[in-house]
Amino acid sequence: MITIDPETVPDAVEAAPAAISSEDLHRRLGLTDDELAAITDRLERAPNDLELAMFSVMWSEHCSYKSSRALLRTLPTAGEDVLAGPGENAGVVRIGDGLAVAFKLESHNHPSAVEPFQGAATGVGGILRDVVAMGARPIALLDPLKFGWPDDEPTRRLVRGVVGGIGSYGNCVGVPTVGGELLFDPTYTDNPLVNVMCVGLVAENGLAHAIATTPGNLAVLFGSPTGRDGIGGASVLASANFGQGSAEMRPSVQIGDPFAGKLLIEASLELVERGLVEGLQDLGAAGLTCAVSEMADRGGTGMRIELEAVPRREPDMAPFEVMISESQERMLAVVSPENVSAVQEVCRRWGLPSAVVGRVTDDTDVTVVDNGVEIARVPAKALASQSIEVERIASPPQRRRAAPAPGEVAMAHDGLPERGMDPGAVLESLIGHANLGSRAWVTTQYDQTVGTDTIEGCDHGAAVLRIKGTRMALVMATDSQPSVAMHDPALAAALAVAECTRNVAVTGARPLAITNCLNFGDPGNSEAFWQLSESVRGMSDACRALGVPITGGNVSLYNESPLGRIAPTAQIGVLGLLDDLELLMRPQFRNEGDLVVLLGEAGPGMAGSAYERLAGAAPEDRPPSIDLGREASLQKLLQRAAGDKLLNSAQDVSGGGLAVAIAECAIWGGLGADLTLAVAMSPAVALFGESPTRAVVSIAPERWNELARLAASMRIACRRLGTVGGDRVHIRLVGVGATGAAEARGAGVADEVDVPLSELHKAWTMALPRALGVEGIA
Amino acid sequence: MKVGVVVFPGSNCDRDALHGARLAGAQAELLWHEDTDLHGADAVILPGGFAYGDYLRAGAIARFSPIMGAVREHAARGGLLLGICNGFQVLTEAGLLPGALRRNTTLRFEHRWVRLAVERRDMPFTRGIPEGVTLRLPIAHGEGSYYLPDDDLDALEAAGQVAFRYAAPEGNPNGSARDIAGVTDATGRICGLMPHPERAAEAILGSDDGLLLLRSMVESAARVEALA
Amino acid sequence: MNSYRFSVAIMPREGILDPQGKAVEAALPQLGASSVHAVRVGRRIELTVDAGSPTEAREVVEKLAADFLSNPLIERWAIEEPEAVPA
Amino acid sequence: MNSYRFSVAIMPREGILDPQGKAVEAALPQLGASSVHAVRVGRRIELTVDAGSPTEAREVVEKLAADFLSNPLIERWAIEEPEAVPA
Ligand SMILES: Nc1ncnc2c1ncn2[C@@H]1O[C@H](COP(=O)(O)OP(=O)(O)O)[C@@H](O)[C@H]1O
Ligand SMILES: [Mg+2]
Repeated sequence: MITIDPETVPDAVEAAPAAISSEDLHRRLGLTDDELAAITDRLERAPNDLELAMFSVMWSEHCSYKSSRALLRTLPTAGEDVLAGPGENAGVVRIGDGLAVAFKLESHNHPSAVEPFQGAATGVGGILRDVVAMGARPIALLDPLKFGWPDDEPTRRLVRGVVGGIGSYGNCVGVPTVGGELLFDPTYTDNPLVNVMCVGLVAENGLAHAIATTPGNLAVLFGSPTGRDGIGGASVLASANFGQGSAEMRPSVQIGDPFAGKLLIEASLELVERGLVEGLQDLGAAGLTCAVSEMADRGGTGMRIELEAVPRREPDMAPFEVMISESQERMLAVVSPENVSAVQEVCRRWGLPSAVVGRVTDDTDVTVVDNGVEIARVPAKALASQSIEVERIASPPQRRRAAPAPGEVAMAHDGLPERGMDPGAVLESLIGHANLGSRAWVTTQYDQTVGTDTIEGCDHGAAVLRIKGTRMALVMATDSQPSVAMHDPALAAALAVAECTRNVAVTGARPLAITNCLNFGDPGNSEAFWQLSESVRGMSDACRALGVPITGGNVSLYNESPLGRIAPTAQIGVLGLLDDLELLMRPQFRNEGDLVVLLGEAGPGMAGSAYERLAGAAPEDRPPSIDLGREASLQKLLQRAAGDKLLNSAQDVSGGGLAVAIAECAIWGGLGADLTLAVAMSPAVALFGESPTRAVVSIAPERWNELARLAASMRIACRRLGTVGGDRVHIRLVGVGATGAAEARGAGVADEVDVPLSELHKAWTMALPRALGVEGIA
Repeated sequence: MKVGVVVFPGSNCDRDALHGARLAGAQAELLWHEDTDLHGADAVILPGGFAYGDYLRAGAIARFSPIMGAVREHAARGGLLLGICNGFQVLTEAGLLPGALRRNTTLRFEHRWVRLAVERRDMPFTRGIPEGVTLRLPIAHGEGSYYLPDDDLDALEAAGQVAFRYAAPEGNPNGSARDIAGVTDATGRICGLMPHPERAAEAILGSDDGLLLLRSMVESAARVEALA
Repeated sequence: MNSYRFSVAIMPREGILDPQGKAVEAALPQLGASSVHAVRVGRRIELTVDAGSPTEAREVVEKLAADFLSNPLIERWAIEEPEAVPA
Repeated sequence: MNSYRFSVAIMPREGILDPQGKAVEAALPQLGASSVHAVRVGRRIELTVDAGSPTEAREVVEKLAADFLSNPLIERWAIEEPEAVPA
């Protein structure tokens, strides 16, 4: 399929035959016959080539959300503190003291698959500009990344390239990268996921909007000159116009220019602060066409573009190239005539070219004029809010349960003692697993402290940034559950929302709002679309139950490679607020002799867990389920306990289960623990199960009654496990599932975990370097 | 006592340096790179960042910027001049400090917390740092590997111009010659270092060791002002 | 078996943005070198090949330049005369 | 007034450790190119000068190469024949 959606076929250039016949031009531009009909219908005439090009980019999945818009309408987006929700460049929530936070997740998956370094770098640039377009100063980046297993050179190349690209851009513009995710799973081979979340700070009354309301105002394009970047499949037009071979001259790989990006951020923020602009919009996908039509459409106005006024990087650019170019580091401002000189002076001071390229009109059309000749006229809404929608069919997969092989114990949610494993050895291999070990090899390549606000950066749970001049701190986290999604996308999306908000809650903070990035396969495939719609359902249910609105996000479809479709990936990003930084709760053990307490209780279901990946799946097993009501209570409990200064540390139970959570508290705190764990079902479930709604906290012994009472009042199980101290992690297993099973087995396998802290620390530190085949980063 | 923080278009630690200087008790103000005077600053900081993109060579372009004329005069008058990270790179490119900062031998951008041994405590920038105290500061750079030919290094050490060295436990993060993290000119009034004192000026940020250095600078400058 | 010294020039493709060249060019006026323009910044790699013959050696370098040293998506490469190596 | 195209080669000085060159060399065996050694990685800058004569133009480039494009402490530079520009 030829499409000019850069998210689907970034290098479709090669795929495009040179000569084309005009009657199927639309198909070569990725438009269906129905879509052409719909265009003709909206125009009340047939489009010309330029208009067709504009429609083809605006009606691409990436810009029009034609397959997902109906689903996105079902999201819970209301909230009293929400100042801007889906539909804006980024969501914005009020945090008090006259301040607000703009934040959003965006994907750059396919460009990164083609050119990892530049793809990731331009992805960072793009999401930064979305936040800047709201008038907010970017203060943090988080980068959830997914790759195939890193045991082959191509995948390692992708990892190095993507990480290098993200660092190169974020480090240069001076926005700290304080969190994210790094997950390896075979389904991402050749189709890595590069999602980036940006968080920005803005005065409540200083918000900017991407809107053109006043006819007669002027459109000022500023930033890098326009070249033939990212024109991709639309080059069929070029080859049509310029003949054979010229398509080869249209590179679709975009190069990031972080220095220009930094200048653009400063200039844009100065323009907004000084009240010099009526509207501000970044140029992303579909370039000028998208910016112009969206701003006009939002304002119920029109926009007349004088093409020859657009500053160019290259000679002989065709009109369509100028209109759809995705050259990076550009913004469009709508400015009243008397402010134009001031605006251009700001741009000059920041060393940025700027030009008046158009005017807001009182018709509602986007008009393109080239040297006095009108060469395109399209209703703005036809390109933007009233672009086409496609109804997709969703059908669940036929689950063919493999019958247990003769003689095989098909016992659900178990594995450990029966497989004769030493739980200590399992813990070591889990904590040393590429998906669970230290991320230092990656995160030391990111500037985490620029801005002098980073309280917690990467590596220790949620990211925490203080806000200068206030007592407040922002707490941010990202999460996803692709391996559970392989079994149940709706459950996985709900689990991801729960875990992500829990990561915020354990610090004592209150989740304010959620952003997300929906990474899925070809929506034309009914199973892929089912995965998407199920994920949206699960995500919405969880957000409603936890009372957290969704304020923005992004959808990335066609994430497939010759090896197949990626695991359904609903990437979640949460913004939380801690009213008083003094009350910040951290995960690591603090004092010898503190009590270690487990809040919540383990449930069955090992499917999708890290342990399953290690020990193999039990055929009949399912993923753990979640009780969202109880999750909400646990999170309240954690906030209350932190607020009452009951706790000395708090860590949520997630990947690798309880044992890994405890090991992390110990490794990060440099203190061991001596614990006893009552096993209800099986040691595997108790130690390594990833059922949600649990946290490990440590408290001063004399606070036990208080905590127990508080937990009881919120109906959350609260059990003493033992005490902090020593240089080993020692977990004795007692109860039916443990000793019972062991006796039945009669084997000498220890029913206890007993590992020196130093060994755990080594395994944790070396996990990534080992997996990537690079030297260790101490 | 006033500290001026130079803002090149690609500076990204300018506001951090301003914040740090104020925490150290100074008045502080930003100085735009197109300006040609220092607005009466008693001490000048060239902050971290990527002055003019620094794609060619860190600091290579900045040394030609308009403000650098005033910075040179300030230095020539014996005014205090501190280059942090990119600021250090600019000072070496401008010939105001000896040596060059090459790509980290790890070939990676390195963000880590390091420990600095303070080689001399009788200089304006280190005066207030107690004996036996090492500084815990973050680094964040891709080109911080200090280089100078061996003979020149001997001379530099003999002249006592090595101000800071990377020390245990973390050690040398970027392959710098003789673990050098920061140097001064012959007078000790111009200082450059790769680590970021302004990012370690408050306990809640993980360390306030950087404040010792910034305070030393502010107090030394104040002293000069008093004499004048 | 002889040793042959080559140098490989790797430059950004035409039409591909070259931020380095752009930044250098923007600085030139400050240096009073405004008569200079169209700046492109690339890499130069010098290497020595042990081979039986110049052609054999050149083949090794060509393969290396195409498959490893350059990124064909955004860069072009050319092998240069050993003479061009700076002292 | 004519335009003259030049290319400037900037290489790490001999005797100075070149980590990039080392990294390339380290990768060569896996690429089956172990006959390659003594790799040095530098920069190549192409630019156009408007000047009255070739010599005049060359002087501009020499000054630029010496004062700006290279750092004499760690790098050497050489001006190359325009012919050497890759297609
Ligand atoms: N999964 C999602 N959940 C909520 N909002 C979404 C989602 N995907 C896209 N949106 C919203 O749709 C709008 C258009 O998204 P996008 O095209 O990515 O904006 P931009 O072009 O500014 O990056 C944005 O307001 C975005 O927040
Ligand atoms: Mg946008």
